[in-house]
Amino acid sequence: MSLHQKERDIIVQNEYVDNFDFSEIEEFITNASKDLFISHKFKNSSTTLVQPRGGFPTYNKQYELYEEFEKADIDVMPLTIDSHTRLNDYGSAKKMLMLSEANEVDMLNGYPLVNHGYRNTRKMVTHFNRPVSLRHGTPDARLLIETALASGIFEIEGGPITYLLPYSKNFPLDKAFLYWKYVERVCANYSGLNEPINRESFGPLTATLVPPCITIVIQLLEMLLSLEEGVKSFSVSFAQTGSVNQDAVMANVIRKMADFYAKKIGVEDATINLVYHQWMGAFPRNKEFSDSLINTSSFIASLVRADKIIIKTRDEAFGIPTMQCNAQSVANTKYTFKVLKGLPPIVDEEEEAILEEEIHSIMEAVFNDSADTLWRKTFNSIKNGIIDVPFSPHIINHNAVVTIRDEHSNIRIIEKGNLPISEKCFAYEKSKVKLSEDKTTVINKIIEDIGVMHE
Amino acid sequence: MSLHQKERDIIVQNEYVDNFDFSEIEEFITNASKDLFISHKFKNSSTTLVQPRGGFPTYNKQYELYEEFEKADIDVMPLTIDSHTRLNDYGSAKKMLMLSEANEVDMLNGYPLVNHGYRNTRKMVTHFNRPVSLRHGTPDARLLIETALASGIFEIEGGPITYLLPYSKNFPLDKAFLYWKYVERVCANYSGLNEPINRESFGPLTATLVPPCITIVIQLLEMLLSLEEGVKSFSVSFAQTGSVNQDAVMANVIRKMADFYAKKIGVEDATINLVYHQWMGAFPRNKEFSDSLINTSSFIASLVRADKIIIKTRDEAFGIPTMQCNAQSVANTKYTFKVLKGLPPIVDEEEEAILEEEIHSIMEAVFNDSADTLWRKTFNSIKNGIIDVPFSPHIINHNAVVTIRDEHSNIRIIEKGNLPISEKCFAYEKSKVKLSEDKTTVINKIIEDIGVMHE
Amino acid sequence: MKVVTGVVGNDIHVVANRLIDISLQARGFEVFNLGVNTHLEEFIDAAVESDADIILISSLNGEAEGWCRDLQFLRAEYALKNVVFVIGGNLSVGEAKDEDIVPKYESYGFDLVFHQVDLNTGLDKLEEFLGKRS
Amino acid sequence: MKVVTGVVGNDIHVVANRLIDISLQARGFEVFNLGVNTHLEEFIDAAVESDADIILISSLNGEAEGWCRDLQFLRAEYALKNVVFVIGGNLSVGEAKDEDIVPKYESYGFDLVFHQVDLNTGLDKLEEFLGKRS
Ligand code: B12
Ligand code: B12
Repeated sequence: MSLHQKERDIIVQNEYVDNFDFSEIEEFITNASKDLFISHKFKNSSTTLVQPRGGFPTYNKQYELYEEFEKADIDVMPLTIDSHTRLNDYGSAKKMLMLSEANEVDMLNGYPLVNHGYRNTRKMVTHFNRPVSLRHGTPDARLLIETALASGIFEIEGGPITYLLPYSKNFPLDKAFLYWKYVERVCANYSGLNEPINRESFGPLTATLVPPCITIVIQLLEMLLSLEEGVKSFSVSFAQTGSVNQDAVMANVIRKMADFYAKKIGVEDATINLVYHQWMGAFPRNKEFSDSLINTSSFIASLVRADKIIIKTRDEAFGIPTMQCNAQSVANTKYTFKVLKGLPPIVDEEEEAILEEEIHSIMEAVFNDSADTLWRKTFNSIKNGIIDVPFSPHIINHNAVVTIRDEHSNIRIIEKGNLPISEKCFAYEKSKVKLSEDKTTVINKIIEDIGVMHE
Repeated sequence: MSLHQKERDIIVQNEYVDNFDFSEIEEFITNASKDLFISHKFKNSSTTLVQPRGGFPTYNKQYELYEEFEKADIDVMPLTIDSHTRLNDYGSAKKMLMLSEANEVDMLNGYPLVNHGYRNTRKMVTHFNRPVSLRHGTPDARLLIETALASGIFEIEGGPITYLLPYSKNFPLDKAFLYWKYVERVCANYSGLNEPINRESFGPLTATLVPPCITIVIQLLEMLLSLEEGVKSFSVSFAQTGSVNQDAVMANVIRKMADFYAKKIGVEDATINLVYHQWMGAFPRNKEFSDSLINTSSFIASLVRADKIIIKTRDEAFGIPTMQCNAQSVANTKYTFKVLKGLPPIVDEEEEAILEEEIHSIMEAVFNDSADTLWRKTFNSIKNGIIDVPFSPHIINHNAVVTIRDEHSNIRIIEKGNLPISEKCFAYEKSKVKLSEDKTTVINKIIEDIGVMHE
Repeated sequence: MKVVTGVVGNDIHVVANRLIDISLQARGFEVFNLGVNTHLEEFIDAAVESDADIILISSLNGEAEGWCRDLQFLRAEYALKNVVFVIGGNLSVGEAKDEDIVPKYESYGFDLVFHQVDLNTGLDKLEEFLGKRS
Repeated sequence: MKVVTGVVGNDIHVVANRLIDISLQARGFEVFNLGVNTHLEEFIDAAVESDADIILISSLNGEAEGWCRDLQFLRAEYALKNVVFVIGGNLSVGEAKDEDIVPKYESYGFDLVFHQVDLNTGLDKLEEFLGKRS
């Protein structure tokens, strides 16, 4: 038995899981409808696909949600997982699921997929026959992903960095790399059976003042780690920055860089897609304004010609949205895409050159780390602050990079910590903001910048 | 007594008008608060000013509307005039006003300013102390404008072409030119007393498939006719075309051309502002989608850096909006402007060059007309189809130009009628659309293009 | 069959009027299009002169109610018993409901009332109505 | 005064937590920030160990209700009579009203409950409460 098989046998056995029948699962995937594969949909569509977020504790409520989404002619169905499952706390998830079922009150902020199991979930997924995207935030997602793929969910979001640094405090980063290596391999293996499984990285990270170069470096590294294992369809992503121009710059640069680095490791046959997240930071508490903000994000997604957009709702500041509200958001976004025509290309050569140089510098530093594999190089780079994510709750994160917004709301680096960017680039970043020496002024500016979309 | 004074004496005397006290009016304007002048506000503000539409029959309801707008922190108050007054039918307006007052049902689609008189209206205008913009659509607006200026309304929309070709069937165009000449002169005269009175042209015209070159030529001609009479603050305008790129091209070109032609007639000391109209054509009947459409328009106004935007509401397809709905639209637009930062410049050199050439060709043909004055040259040019507005209801309009949308929703000329544009430009326009020889296909495409923003 | 059509009152919204002209012709009607800004008396005059079967009025800007109240008197005066009176478009100032609008205009003397009804749906119903009558 | 603060349960929303840390310090409190992903027992442990006056809990992701039901038992077990228990953030899954949320959490044993209340408003009320008590 291969090591992989051994690992698999351990993972799929615990008190919360039904028996896995792997030969039946292979057969299911081999014969599954092409419509379940987002990789297939990307290939055959020219507009930006629309995907909301959404996960309810009980099977029935999730089913109803999908019915609403279907009416709004959604492109990609979401399956958002609850935060207990995300931390592998299936016991708490089970308890809260039971409470939710008994009381008709939602006691979970997502769908506890492991507790529901793949046999049930697959019924729902195949019934609606649209691509489903798994959204979680789990460092050790091995069991979750086995369950998802067996259910007919053929897009898996996340990665060892993007689902760890924003989503966990203590979970060991090296373990996360290994657990995700497992996930990549499972996805790669199943990709040979039918259309490829699509992997997607989570570019928004903490959604709070993350500078473009860090976002893109992390996107590239997760892409490379995935391609290395044989994945053939991958989506890089980022979230609305707050500056239209910075969004356009990021989109242009991330496309170029993804291409460049995929080639660099010798992969030429993988499809790379671009996903744009509507504003992921703190929302206004006025629902009308939230609608405006959401529409503004959709406009930018069109401008940057994203392959997919992940949307928010007018309820964002308040709590998990109602189904109707969520479906309405889908319909509004689809309408905006329909009427938005004649989009001009946007190019800012100077900004793009600076950003590219920053990315190359950081990537070079990662590649130059003395460790033997890319994941170990990346691990070391995070540990010593070559990669540093503002507002990460994780203990390993360096927390030395400080960013604020310039007058056009571009996110700029004002303290570079251990980021290996050139003096020239750093000087450019700093030249854009009027720096104050006074620490409380800077803190107040940061607080203001966090609430930049508030009314 | 000057001819002008004689004309004035005749105008302000009819059975529906109170006595005008001109020396009191001069004194009022001389001492009026700067905050009433939009020309002053333009000078001192860097964002796009927000102005809705809005006119109710009764004084009280108009007052309440202003109260709502004030809460939404509006920049420019509208005063939209009813359609009877627009056609100088003060009798019908009076009858409907009385019915509206008696029954608390609105029997007019705007505020009958002449019937209310300047003494009353001034109380309201000065109470709110914000710039008011007069929106009407009246070919003979002499009495209306005298009343407006005396009321403290210091922005006057319209012009002999833009308020005639879309707004009237039979009204004689030559008379319209003369009546507007009067209006320009009154505005110019009062402009010396305090801040300048701002005149604004109505770029949307019929809001239905008007090609950019015709819109801009008409904007330029009305601007020139106004500057000739001594007006010092003028706004050119256009409405969302349906293609973002065409909007950007129009904005860039209209700015350059306004500058060029003002200089050409020797005026260098006038301020020219750019006004953008949110989508003016047929609206969707889904109010959520209307919100999205409106927000999309606001985004474009920011992109093209308009000095002012004139907004619509989610009720557009249904009828005159409620006050609350209208105020909400103001608040939403202001929110969008607030959060929309980092706007990239958009330049499309090829499209701009073609459009400029078309404009210069038409302007040249107008200037080359053998008549003695610019207004007579313009009159002749409209009469013989050198200027031709699609979907104008006016009998003088040539109705030979046919336009449809290309695949990016740019409006393109497919039949040029008597438009004096070069073969090269016309070939460019036609090259953008796959032309069908079949007439019913073209008609069906036009019907579809009219409903381009429908769900 | 002969139709007199136009947009009533001081209303100058011409786009629907152009489409109505095209659509009626496509359905085989003989059309006298008076265009926009047409007063009620002009419709009646044209119908009498051309011996029309149908008067099809559009109103978009909210004015119709003001004008069409006089229809009953005119109808009586000119004895236009066999002419079918149709009105459509946006038949009130501000947003209004069908339940309120349709009976009101029927009481003014219209045979068919289409408030915010799509053109083709309305013309289908008109042909149905004409079919039933003959 | 000593405050133990943190974000309860499996919740990792850290932004408010960072701001709370800064704001409490600015107001002169001695702060023990346990950060995100802190279980109820850890709050109690830290309060006992540091002899804290206040436990100030944040919850953003909707989990709080699940965890805080056990507070009464813990409070009884550890005899933390004089410790002020404060909770704030977004205290339900989905949208909820103050009238429903506040009494519920008070019944769990919280002295002050701030559902969707701005941080500074909440901290002002906390200081007011402390002032009245002493
Ligand atoms: C374009 C437009 C204009 C253009 C018109 C250019 C022109 N000459 O045609 C301009 C900018 C000049 C204009 C001016 C004004 N307008 Co205007 N305009 C519109 C707008 C945006 C689209 C109209 C349009 O062309 N639609 C496309 C055509 C194809 O559709 P349609 O007209 O709705 O017609 C369809 C149906 O109604 C139906 N139909 C029509 N007639 C009939 C008859 C029958 C028998 C049947 C079965 C069906 C039918 O068939 C058509 C196809 O489906 C509408 C709002 C909207 N609908 O989105 C406002 C609107 C009609 N305008 C309005 C108003 C009030 C005015 C003004 C008075 C200014 C003001 N106060 O805002 C002036 C009018 C001056 C005057 N004297 O009438 C109001 C009317 C309000 C009301 N009823 O309560 C509207 C609804 C906007 C609003 N919400 O305030 N307007
Ligand atoms: C940024 C964000 C994230 C980032 C967090 C990065 C990080 N590590 O911090 C990411 C993208 C990773 C994320 C993940 C998730 N999130 Co989140 N997230 C947000 C978002 C958009 C902004 C939060 C924020 O930073 N606000 C800025 C800070 C300054 O404001 P604040 O947190 O609201 O705190 C203020 C007040 O609440 C108050 N306050 C807070 N605590 C206390 C305590 C006291 C005593 C007082 C007086 C005041 C107070 O003070 C602060 C300043 O005014 C909110 C929605 C929103 N509010 O717009 C959702 C939101 C909080 N997230 C939510 C959810 C559900 C999740 C997920 C479970 C994923 C999912 N199912 O969608 C995961 C969580 C995983 C987990 N284990 O917890 C939900 C919670 C739903 C609910 N309560 O019903 C929200 C409301 C979004 C939504 N509508 O669905 N999220």
